[in-house]
Amino acid sequence: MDPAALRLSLALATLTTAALLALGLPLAQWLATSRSRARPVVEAVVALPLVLPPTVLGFYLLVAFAPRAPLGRGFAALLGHPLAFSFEGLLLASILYSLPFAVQPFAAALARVDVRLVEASYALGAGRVETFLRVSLPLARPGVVAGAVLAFAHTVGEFGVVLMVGGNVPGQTRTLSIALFDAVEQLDWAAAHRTSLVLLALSFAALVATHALQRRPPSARP
Amino acid sequence: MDPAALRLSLALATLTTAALLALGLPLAQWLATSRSRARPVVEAVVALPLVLPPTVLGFYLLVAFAPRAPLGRGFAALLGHPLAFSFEGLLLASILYSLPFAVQPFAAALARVDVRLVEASYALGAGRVETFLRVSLPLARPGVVAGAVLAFAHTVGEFGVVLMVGGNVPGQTRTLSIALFDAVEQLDWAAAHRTSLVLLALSFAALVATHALQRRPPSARP
Amino acid sequence: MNELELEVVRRYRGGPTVAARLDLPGGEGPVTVLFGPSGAGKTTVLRCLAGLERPDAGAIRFRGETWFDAAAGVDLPPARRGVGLLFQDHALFPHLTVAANVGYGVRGVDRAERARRVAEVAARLGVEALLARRPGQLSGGERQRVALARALAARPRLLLLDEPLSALDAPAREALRGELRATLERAGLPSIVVTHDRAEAMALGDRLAVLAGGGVRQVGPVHEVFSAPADLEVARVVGTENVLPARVVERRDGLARVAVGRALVWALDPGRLEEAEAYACLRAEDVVLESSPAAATSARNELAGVVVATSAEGPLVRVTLDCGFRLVALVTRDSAERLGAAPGRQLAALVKAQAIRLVLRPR
Amino acid sequence: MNELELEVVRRYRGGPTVAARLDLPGGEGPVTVLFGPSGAGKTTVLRCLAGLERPDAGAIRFRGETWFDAAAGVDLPPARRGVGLLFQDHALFPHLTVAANVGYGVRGVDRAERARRVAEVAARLGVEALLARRPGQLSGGERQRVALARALAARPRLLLLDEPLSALDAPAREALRGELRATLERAGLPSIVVTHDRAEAMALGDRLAVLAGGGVRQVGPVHEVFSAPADLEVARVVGTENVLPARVVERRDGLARVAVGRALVWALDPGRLEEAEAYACLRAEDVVLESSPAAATSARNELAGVVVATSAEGPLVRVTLDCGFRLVALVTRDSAERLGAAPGRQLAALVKAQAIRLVLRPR
Amino acid sequence: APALAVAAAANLRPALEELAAAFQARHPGGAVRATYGGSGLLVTQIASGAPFDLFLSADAAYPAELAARGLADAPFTYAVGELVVWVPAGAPIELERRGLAALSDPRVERIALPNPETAPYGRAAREALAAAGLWDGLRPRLVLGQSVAQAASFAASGNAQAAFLPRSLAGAPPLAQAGRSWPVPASSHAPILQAGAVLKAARDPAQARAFAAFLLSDEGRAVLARHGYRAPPR
Ligand SMILES: Nc1ncnc2c1ncn2[C@@H]1O[C@H](COP(=O)(O)OP(=O)(O)OP(=O)(O)O)[C@@H](O)[C@H]1O
Ligand SMILES: Nc1ncnc2c1ncn2[C@@H]1O[C@H](COP(=O)(O)OP(=O)(O)OP(=O)(O)O)[C@@H](O)[C@H]1O
Ligand code: MOO
Ligand SMILES: [Mg+2]
Ligand SMILES: [Mg+2]
Repeated sequence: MDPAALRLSLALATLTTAALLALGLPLAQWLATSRSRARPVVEAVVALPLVLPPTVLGFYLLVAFAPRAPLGRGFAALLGHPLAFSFEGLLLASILYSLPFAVQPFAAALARVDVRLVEASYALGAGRVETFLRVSLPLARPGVVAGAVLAFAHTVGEFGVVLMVGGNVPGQTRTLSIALFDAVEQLDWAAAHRTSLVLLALSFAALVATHALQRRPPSARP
Repeated sequence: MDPAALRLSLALATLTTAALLALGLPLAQWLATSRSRARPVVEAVVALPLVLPPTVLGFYLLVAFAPRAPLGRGFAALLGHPLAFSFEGLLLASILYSLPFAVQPFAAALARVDVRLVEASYALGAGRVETFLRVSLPLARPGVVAGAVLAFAHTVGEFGVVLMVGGNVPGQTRTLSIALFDAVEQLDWAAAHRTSLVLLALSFAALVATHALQRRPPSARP
Repeated sequence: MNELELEVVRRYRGGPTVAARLDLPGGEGPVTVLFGPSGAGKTTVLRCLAGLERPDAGAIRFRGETWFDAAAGVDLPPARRGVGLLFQDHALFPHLTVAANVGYGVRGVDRAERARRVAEVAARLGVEALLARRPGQLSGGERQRVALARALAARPRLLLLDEPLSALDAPAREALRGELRATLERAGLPSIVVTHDRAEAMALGDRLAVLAGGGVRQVGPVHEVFSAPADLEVARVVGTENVLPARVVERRDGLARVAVGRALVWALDPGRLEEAEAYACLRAEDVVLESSPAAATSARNELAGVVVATSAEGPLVRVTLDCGFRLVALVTRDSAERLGAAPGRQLAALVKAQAIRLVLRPR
Repeated sequence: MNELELEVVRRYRGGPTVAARLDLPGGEGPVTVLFGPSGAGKTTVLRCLAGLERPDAGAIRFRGETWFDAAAGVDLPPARRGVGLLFQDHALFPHLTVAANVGYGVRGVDRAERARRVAEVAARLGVEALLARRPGQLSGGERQRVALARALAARPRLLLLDEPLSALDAPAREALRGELRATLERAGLPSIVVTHDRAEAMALGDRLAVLAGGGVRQVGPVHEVFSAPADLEVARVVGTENVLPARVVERRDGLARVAVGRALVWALDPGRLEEAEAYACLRAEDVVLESSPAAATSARNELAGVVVATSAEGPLVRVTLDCGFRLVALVTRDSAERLGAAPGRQLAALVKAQAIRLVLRPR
Repeated sequence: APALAVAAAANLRPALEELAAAFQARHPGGAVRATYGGSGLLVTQIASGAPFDLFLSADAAYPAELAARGLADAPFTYAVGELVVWVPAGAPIELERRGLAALSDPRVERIALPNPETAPYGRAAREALAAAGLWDGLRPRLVLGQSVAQAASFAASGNAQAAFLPRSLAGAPPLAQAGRSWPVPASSHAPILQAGAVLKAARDPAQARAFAAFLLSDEGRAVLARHGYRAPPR
C-alpha cells in the first residue's frame, strides 16, 4: 500500500470532480434546454472521449503536451514546467476523459426538470442563474450526484490515460491504479490484493455514504 | 486499420449494451423505487467497478477465470474452452465493467418519473411490468439512452480490462483499442492516426445520430 | 351484504389521521358522492380504495372480495382491483398522445376495437379533436376531460372520481355532468365521486356521504342528506337546500310541469328532458311564505302547507312545511312573527318557476 | 395613458390562435377579472403577460415600460417584469418546504425579515401549520393556498392569478376571497384574476374582461358587464344577475339595511361588515313581480318601479325595471302577460332578504 | 494447425517479425502469432492460464519463476540485450564525451526509462545510473514507461529529451532516424540475459520447441544480432 499514491489519486479525483461540476453543469444545462441546431453536435463532441480508448486519448494528449506543440508550449510557459508527467497534465487529461461521464447524467437529469417549476421561478423574479441553482439543480440532484460519483470514481480508477501521460512519477503522477498495476506485474499478488482491498473498502464506504445521503424526495404523493 | 478488430469491438459493444439493458433496467428500477435498507449497499456494489482501476478488475477476473478457479472451471465446462482470452470472457468482463455506467443513469432517470403517473397506470389496470414498459421507461428515456450510449461507447473504448483478460488474440480478443495501442507502441503513428480517425468518424456519426433521435418532449407547457 | 365495505385508518406521519367507515349497499343506484371540506380526507379514502395508499388499520371489501385487511395482511395490488381513478390533478401521461392516453387502460382487445372504443369515449366527452395532441398542448379543462375519458375507457368495476369537473367552466360542467351521470348509469358502474359542488352532487349522486372532522358523518340518499342533515356540522357542509325527487309530467312553452309528491309545480324546462327523472331543487331562501293567497304575482307556484316545525338559525327562522312533501323555508325572524309561523299554522308557499332548478338524472 | 396595454396574437402550431386586446387604465381599482369559457385563451394571456409565452405578434406595455414588442423585437425576461403568477396547477417546488416555497420570491432582505414575511403571509392565508411540510404532503386545497402565499410574498408589481381559488371548497373559497381582495387592495397591486365563478368575479374584481371566441369581447366595471352584457355571447358567459353597487347603512338582528341607489333594501348580514362597500347581487330569476302591494309575505323587500323594457328569452321574458336603479327580472311569459308587463307599467318587485347576496369588497 | 502463440517482451518486436517470417519460410504451416507486452504483464497472464505456447521474456527471472511454478519447461537464454541512451537528433547532449553524466544537463528535463520494478531494461538502466552516482540526482527527472515500448513513445513524442532503450528499438525506425543512440557500457550493469521457455499449457509443444531451437540456430542468432542483440554464452 502506497500512501502517497492514495493521496494523489484522491486529490486528482477531487479536483477533477470539482472542475467537472464547475464546467459540466452549465454545459449540461445548455444541452438540456437548448433548441439550437448545434446541440446534437456539441452533445456528440462531449461524448467523444467515451469512445476513444483511454490510451489513444492519452497518446494524443502526449503528442499535444510535447514542449514543441502549441498546447504544451503554452502551458509550459504558464506553469513553469512541461505539462506531460506533471500533476497538472494529469488533471487536464482526467477532466477531458471524464467529461462525458459527468455531463451526460447531468444533462439527462436537467432535461427532466418540470418546465412549470422553472417558469414558476422566473415568475417569482429569479433570473436564469438563480433558477438554475435553486430549482433545476436541486431537482436534478440524483442525476448530478450520480454524474459526480461517476466522474470521481472513474478518475480514481483511471489507468490508460495516466499510463500514457503520467510517467509514473512518485507523488506527481504515480496514482493508486498505476501502483497496483506495478504490484501485479511484479507478480507480488499479495501486495496487489492488499492494496486492492484498501481501495475497495475505501470506495465502498464512500459509495454507500453517497447513496445513503442521496435522500429520496419525501414520500411524494399525487 | 484492422477490419477484424473493428468488427470485434462493435460486436462486443453491441452485445454488452444489450445485456446491460436486459439486466440493468430491472436492477435500476429496483434501485430507483425500493425503500429497502439494502438499497444503498446494492447501489454501492453496482458502482464498485467504477472505482476499481480496469487493470485491477481485469487482474481479478483473470484470477477468477483461471481454469483452476471455480468460475473458470464452470465456464470452461459450459463453453468447451477456457473463459480467459476468449470472446465470451471479454463479454462477461465488459458487462461487469460497464454495469455502473449503464445502471446509474438508468436509475437516476427512473427515480425522477412522477409517482402520480405510475399510480395512474396502476389504477388503469396495468401491472408493474406493463407500467414499467409503458410509462416509466418512456419517461426515463433520455436517461436510458444516455446510459446505453455510455455503456456502448465505454465498451468500444475499453482498454485496461481487455489488456488483462484479452491476451490480444486476433478475431477473438484483439479489439480496436488494443490494435490501436499496438500501433502506438510500435511507434507506427501513421497507422495509429488512421485507425483513430476511422474510429472517431464512426463514433461521432453514431453519437450525433443518437442525440438527434433523442427526441425532446414536445414543447411541454404548464 | 354490502357491495362495498370500507373501514380504514390512515395516519400521516407529521400530519393528521384520516379515519373513515363507509358501507355501500349494491343495487340502489351506483353513484355515491363523497362530500366534505378541504383536507377532510376525501382523496385519502379514494387512494386507499384504489390501493395506492396503504391504510394503517382496517379492511376494504368489494363484492365479498377482500381488497385490504390489515389484520390478515391482505393488500391486493391496484391493477387487480379493477378500479378506475380520475385524479384531482389529471396525471395524464405526458409522453403519449391524447388517443394513447385514452386507450391506455383498454386491454384484451385488438387494435381496431381499441381505436373504436377510444373514438367512442372521446366523442362522448368532446375530445375527438384533441386525439392527436399531447397533454402539454391542452388547456386545463381539456385535460380534465381527457383524464375522464381515459378512466371511462378502461371500463372499471368501480369508478373513483376526485373532483372530476372542477377545472371546467360552468356551462361545460353542466353539460358534462349529465353526460357523466348517463355514462355511469349506462355502465351500471358503482362510482364514488368527490365533489364540492351541490348541483354536481345532486346530478351525479344516488347517495351522499359526508366526510368531516376525520370521519364519515352521514350517508344516505342525496335528497335526504341535503334535506335532513344529521347534525350541525353536516348542515354546515351541505348547505340549506330542498332536494325533492320529482317526475316531469308535461312540457309547454319552455316550462315543465313536475310532480313532486302529490303536488304539481312549474319549473323552467332545462331541455334534454327525454328522461323524466329529476330532482327539483329550491333553496330554502327562495321560498316566499304568505298568510293568504296573493294578488297576481310572477311567482308561478303556490303550494298550500302546514307548518310542522320551526327553529331559529341566527337571524333567520327555518320553517318546515308539510305540502305533501317536506319543504323548508328560511325567513327572517320578523317575517316569521308577522306570519305567525308556528306548528299547525296553514301557510302558502310561493315559488317562482325560475327558482326551481331541475337537476336531471338521465337513465 | 393606460397602465397596461396588451395586444397579442399567439398561434399554437396544430392548435387554435388566441388573440386578445386589453387596455387597463390605472387608478380606478386594481383588480381585473378575466372571464371566459374553457379554452378561450385566459391562461395564454396570463402567460404572455408573465413573459413565459412569446406572442407571435403584438405588444405589451406596462406603465409605459415596453415588456414585449414583436415589431421592435423587445421581449423582457420574466424576472425583470416583476409579475407574480399563480399557476392554475400550483407548480410548487417539490424539493422545498412550504416555508421555503413561500419565501422563494422574497429577495433583497435578510433572513430574519424573510422569515417574518413568510410567517405573516402564511398566517394571512392560514397555512402556518404547514410551513414545515413539503408540497407532496398537502391536500389539493392546501397546495393552492400555499401557491397563493408564495405569489403574494414576492410583492410583485402586477399579480396574475389563474383560477386562484378553484381547488378550494365553498366555505374556504368564500373566506379566502375576502382575504385575497383585502390583500390586493392593501398592496394596491394591479391584478388580473382568471375565474369561472361569478361571486368570485364580483368579490375580487373592479373590472371584468370577457374573453370568448378568440378575443376580448367586453371590458368594464364588474356590475356593468354583469348587468348589461354587450352581446349575447357575453350574456351567455356571465349569466343573468343584477349586480348593484351598494352601501351598508344599518345592521340589526342579523340583517343589514343597504342603500342601493336611492332605495333601501334588507339583506342578510354576512358578518365581517366593518367595511361598508359591497355589491348587492340578486339573480333576475329571484325577483318576484306583483301588480299591487301584496298581503303579508315573507318577502322583506318591496321595490316600486316602472317597466322600461321587456324582451323575450326563450320561455321567459326579461323585464327591466327602473327602481331608481336598473333591476332585471326574469318571469315566465304567462306571468308577464297576466301582469301586463310592458314599458311604462308600474309594478312592485318583491325580493326576499335572503335572496340578496352581499358580496363584500373590503377596503 | 493453429499458429504458434508467442508471448514476447516488447523489445523483441522488430526482431521477432523477421524471425517469424524466416521460421515460416522454413516450416511451411508454421505460422507464428506474437503478442507483445511488458514482460511483467505477460507473465501475469501466463500465470492465469493465457493460451500461449512460448514465452520470450526480456530477462531470465520471469521464465525461471514460471518454471519454478511448474508452468513452463526449463528456460533457455536466447539473447543478451544491449542498453542504449537515445536522444533526439541535434540534441546538444554530449553523451559521447561525458557519458551518462551528460544527462545532468538541465536541458534534459525528462528522462524516460522502462519501469525498473517490472522491466529488465529499466533495471539495467537503474544499475548503470547508480554505478555512475547519478541515480539520486536524476530521480526527479525520471519518467517510467510500463514497457520499453512506452518509454520509447515518451521519447518519440518529444516529451522526454532522453530515454534508456534497448538497442533493438532505438536502432529501428522511426527512432533510428529521429535521433542517435549511445551504448551504455555493459560493465555498468548486470548483463541483460533474455530467456524464454516453452509453456506447459502449449497446445503444440513440439512446434514451440522447434521455434525455440530456431532462435538459437545460426540463422536465428544472425537475425537477433542484426537487431542489436548479442549472442548468449553457449
Ligand atoms: N403525505 C402526507 N403527509 C402528511 N399529511 C398528508 C399527506 N397527504 C395528505 N395529508 C393530509 O391529510 C389530510 C387529508 O388529505 P386529503 O388530500 O385526503 O384531503 P381532501 O379531502 O382530498 O382535500 P381537498 O379537498 O383539499 O383535496 C390533509 O390535512 C392533508 O394535509
Ligand atoms: N402548446 C399548445 N399547443 C397547441 N394548442 C395549445 C397549446 N396550449 C394551449 N393550446 C390551446 O389554446 C387554447 C387556449 O388555451 P388556454 O390554456 O389559454 O385556455 P384557458 O382559457 O386557460 O382554458 P381553461 O379554462 O380550460 O384553463 C386551447 O384551445 C388550448 O387547447
Ligand atoms: O521488453 Mo520489456 O519487458 O517491456 O523491457
Ligand atoms: Mg383531495
Ligand atoms: Mg387555463
